[in-house]
Amino acid sequence: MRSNHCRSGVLATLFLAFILLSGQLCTGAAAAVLEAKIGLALSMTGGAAAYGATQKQGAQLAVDEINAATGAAGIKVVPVFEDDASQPQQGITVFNKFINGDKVALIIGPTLSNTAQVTDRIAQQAGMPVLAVSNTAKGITEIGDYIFRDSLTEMIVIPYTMKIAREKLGVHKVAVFYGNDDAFTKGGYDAFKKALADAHIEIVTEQTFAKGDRDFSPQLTQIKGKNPDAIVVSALVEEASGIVIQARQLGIPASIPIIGGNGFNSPALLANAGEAAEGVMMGAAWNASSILPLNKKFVEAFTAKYGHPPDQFAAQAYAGVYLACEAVKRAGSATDHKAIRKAMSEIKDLDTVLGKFSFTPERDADHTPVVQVVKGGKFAVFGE
Amino acid sequence: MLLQVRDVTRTFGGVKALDGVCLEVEKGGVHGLIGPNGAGKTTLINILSGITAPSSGEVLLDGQAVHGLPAHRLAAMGVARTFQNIRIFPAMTCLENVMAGQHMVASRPFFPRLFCLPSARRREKDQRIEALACLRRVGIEARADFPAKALSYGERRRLEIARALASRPRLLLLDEPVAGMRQKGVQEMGRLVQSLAAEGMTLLLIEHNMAFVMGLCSRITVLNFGRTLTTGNPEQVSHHSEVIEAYLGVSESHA
Amino acid sequence: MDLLAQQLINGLFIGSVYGLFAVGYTLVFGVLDILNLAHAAVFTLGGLLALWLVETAGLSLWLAFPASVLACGVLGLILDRVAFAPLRQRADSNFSGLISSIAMAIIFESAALGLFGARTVRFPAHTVSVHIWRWGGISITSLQVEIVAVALLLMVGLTQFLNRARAGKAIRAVAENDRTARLLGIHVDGIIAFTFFISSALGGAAGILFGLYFDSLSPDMGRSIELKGLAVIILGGMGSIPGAIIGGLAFGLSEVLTVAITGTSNLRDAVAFTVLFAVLILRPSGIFGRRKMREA
Amino acid sequence: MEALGQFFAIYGSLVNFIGINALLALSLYLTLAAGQLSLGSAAFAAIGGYTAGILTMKCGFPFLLSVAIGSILSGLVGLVIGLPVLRLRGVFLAIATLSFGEVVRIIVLNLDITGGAQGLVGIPNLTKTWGIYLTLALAGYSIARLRRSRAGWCFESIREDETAAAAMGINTTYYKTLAFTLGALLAGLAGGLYAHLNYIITPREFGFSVAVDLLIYNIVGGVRCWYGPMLGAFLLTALPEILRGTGVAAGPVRMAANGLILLLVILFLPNGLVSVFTRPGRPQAGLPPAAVAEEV
Repeated sequence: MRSNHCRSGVLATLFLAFILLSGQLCTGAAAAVLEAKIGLALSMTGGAAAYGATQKQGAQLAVDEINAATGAAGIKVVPVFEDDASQPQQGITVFNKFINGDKVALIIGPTLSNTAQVTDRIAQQAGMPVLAVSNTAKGITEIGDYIFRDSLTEMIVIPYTMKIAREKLGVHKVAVFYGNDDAFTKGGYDAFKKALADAHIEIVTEQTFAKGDRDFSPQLTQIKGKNPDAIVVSALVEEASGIVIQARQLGIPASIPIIGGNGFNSPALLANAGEAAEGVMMGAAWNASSILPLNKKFVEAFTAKYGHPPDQFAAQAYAGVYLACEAVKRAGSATDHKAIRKAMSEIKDLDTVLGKFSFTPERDADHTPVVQVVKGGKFAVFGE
Repeated sequence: MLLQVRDVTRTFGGVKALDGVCLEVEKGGVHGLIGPNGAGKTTLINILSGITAPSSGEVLLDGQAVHGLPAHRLAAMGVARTFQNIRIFPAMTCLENVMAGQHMVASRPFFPRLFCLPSARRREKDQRIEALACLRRVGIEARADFPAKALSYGERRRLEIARALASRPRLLLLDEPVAGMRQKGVQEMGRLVQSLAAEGMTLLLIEHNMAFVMGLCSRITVLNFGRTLTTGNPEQVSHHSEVIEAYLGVSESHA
Repeated sequence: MDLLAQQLINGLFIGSVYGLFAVGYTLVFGVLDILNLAHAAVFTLGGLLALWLVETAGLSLWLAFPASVLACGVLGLILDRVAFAPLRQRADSNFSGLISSIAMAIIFESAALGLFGARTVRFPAHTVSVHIWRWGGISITSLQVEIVAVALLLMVGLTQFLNRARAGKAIRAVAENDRTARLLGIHVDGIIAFTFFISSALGGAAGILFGLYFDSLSPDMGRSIELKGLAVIILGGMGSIPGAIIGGLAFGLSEVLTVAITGTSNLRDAVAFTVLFAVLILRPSGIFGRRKMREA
Repeated sequence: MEALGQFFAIYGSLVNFIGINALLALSLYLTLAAGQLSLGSAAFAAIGGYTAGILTMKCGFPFLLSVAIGSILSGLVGLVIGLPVLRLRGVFLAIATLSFGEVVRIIVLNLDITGGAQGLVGIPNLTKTWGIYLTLALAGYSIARLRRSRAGWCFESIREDETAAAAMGINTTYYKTLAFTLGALLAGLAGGLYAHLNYIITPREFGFSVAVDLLIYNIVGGVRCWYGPMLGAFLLTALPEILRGTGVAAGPVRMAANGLILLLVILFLPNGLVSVFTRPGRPQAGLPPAAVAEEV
């Protein structure tokens, strides 16, 4: 029995070695094409499944485009999609699999900041570059020098938005409404609070909701009673649509604008809130209505492929794959993580759907945010 | 006098289940408690075993007031019981049922078990032997390792008595021990009750089977509509006019 | 004053929504003493299916609504057959039924996710016409009125059905004691299946109304209401239909009043669950529950 | 050896989670062993986890001391909550403990010291795999030896029939509270270890769904035997990875497979997975003819 076990163990090891070796040989044979295995840890199930789904679509589109453009030489992307189930526990296993099993060039994801707080430390310890494409909580890139993100945080987007709100709309006192059980919306609230203080805008009332809530009328009724100049909302689009609709239903007039952040920047807001969304203002990282050719092409290709327009999550994931590709290309290797990290940090003024993109020295996204407003059922740049 | 029940009343949502019941049970012997359905017999047993508290009145055990004490306190004072609807532990084996019943008398400290001390093993072995004796006492020793739920109806009744015996009670309350049994089972149960009484145990017996009660009990108390109708020896009770009326009335309404 | 009136209306409305969800929930609970944790998943599927019928199959809502409700009833039958009936004879059917209903909830939710996608969607605008009435600072929409009315109608109708109709009486008999019901010649398994059918159909209807009012449907929409529904049926008393609606209203009002009185909403859910906790400790049978005498 | 190293590199964290989940499942098992259905274990883990995490992070307490304090505090809360709550039975107890859990979660969400929704970040990474498994081994062994001790007999009797147990002389309130408190103590301990595993804990990791998961581990593994919960925790924690390994596509399909497996276990293994390992040697499988009630 015992020797049998040993033998099968040896066989299995040999077999594994053979597979690994043949894999190496294959890549060796097609030396002209650099094959970059990219691990994508996205939430395909669980609370963040809606974002994971659109991120996957955006990323897949980018992968297809890149691979279609690969000629005899160039770069070929091999995506490995894994589901982190919106849970840190599963995220960790996925990261360990990417790092030690798939041995990917770099990792894109995970979808949620809470998960990233845990998983990115593992990547940092292992010296594996990570590009966050949707995390906006603070403290993500601070985890270490291998952690990058292309998602502009509320800390950048919101002060800019509040400045414009004060200057152009004459907003002096606001009500704040935010989700207090979610890292993203709570982070957004912190950003709002700071930005409002900096812009000397008074907060007349603060109300909260919980993820999954559908009824916001009690809080909105309180807000209405305080007569604010504007309602500042930190929410993801599911809740944002409901808040916007119910605010208008309760008779909060359109002259009191609703101002949101990155979470609002989704076609779902237009689809779900309909007419009520008119005049909603949001600071965001991605300008959906941008007529830059790169962006126009992306929106068209995405809509053609999936039958619905992209949202900011898709755009950031799409841009993320391009950024990752660029880094691998510049590093000239899909296995040298140090080189990839270095190449990534040196990306400057790269044309992406997010605009001219660079990384700050702190490895955060650096591009101009945009303040959008819903006009005629479409996103438009505020003031244009 | 082992047990004295004085003027016990119990109401459930305005309905008087017991209304000033008095009862005295002497040490040793079998005392019967009879009465038509709804007379309050089970309520009385529940009060005596501490499962329900009386609304008013007092219960004395060996002269000590025990009414309103929780069930486990009464058990500690030597009151054990069986239930009309048999409440054995179905998923345990028969032996385990009885060993569980040893709770009041067995010493089973945790730490000697944790460290696997020989004393723990010795104690368990002794308790096992004692439990087997209880099973033998009621005549189902052969079933010791059967799960209790696999027993026949009569055997379950016996098992429940064996479990009650395991706590070495002074007073054993039996709630309809032969309900639904055939003649043979009734006779066997009668012999068991007799032998327990012969050993000096005091038994209080609720039963509908008149022949069974008359044959076993030295004294009988009759309840009707929550009140004590009469107490006496079988002869007196069976000729008591109100008793006859109470039973006839019931059988008429049932017909 | 307007503020408080509006808040009371809000509470009344959201309470009716909770009540609608809880009615079907409590029906099964009352009959089987089992929590059907898949109820929220049926609720979700009902809403999403109706949306699919309207949007993709092009049916009018007046056809899609009954079709989807019927389909949910069938889901209820499946639920009973697969998850509950095989466990009925087990001693621990409360425990194991709970788990198998969770398993079914996972399967249903994954079906919703696979069939309809993870995105939050809504019924096309103007599927139903909505009026908004305003008096001073108070506003009410016609949909709100309709939902409150449906909840009250259901409460009265179902109660009447259980008290008067043959099948309703049979359900009550089974709820009281299934063994006795069997002796009385009632086809107990059929009645239980029927109960599941009604319960799930009601769940589906609640899901559609929920989706219509809040303009928002997603595979996880049942999750947030699940716990509250649980709270409501406990508050109302297990198995009590009026209790479910009134418990729903009480729960809705307690939420809204917490916000109105404290002026903040951080404590809203904490207060609601603390109230539930207190009710359980002080009056376990709920506000409207029959006190089930558990014999000694 | 290298294969083993590779395995641990990929699945090391999974191995840790299995250990933690097994500990949490055992903590619930203690309560279930006394027949009490609690959904509060996740909340006790939260109390233990947050207390321990805050103590090491902000007060600089040594790891073991923090974990011990967290565990004891959790046990104390268990004692205080247990006394009133344990008068309830079955589903009512489950819902009371559930609402307690929700209140704890909302409090954690609203406190500053716990970091709110973003979680308690930066807890030193001090829990080691061997530590988890040593704790698990000790806890498992103690619980195994609890059987046939005084408390063990009491728990088992109460689970079988609380009224009969009381009539036998068991102080049911005392022993139920003991089981509940011990469970809270162990859950707090597991929470403390968990807090020091990943630098961060968030309120979401201690929510309703986690409480339900723990119950599922117990039922799937089997609650008739002390190693059942561990087995359940092992299998179900590893299941997503097993499915991943067998190439079941991520997303809804994997989720459905998860639900299906749960359903199959509950339907076909009434006593959980444990029954696969226990030999049918005892006369349990083939009931003697006497099993049929001859009279009545």
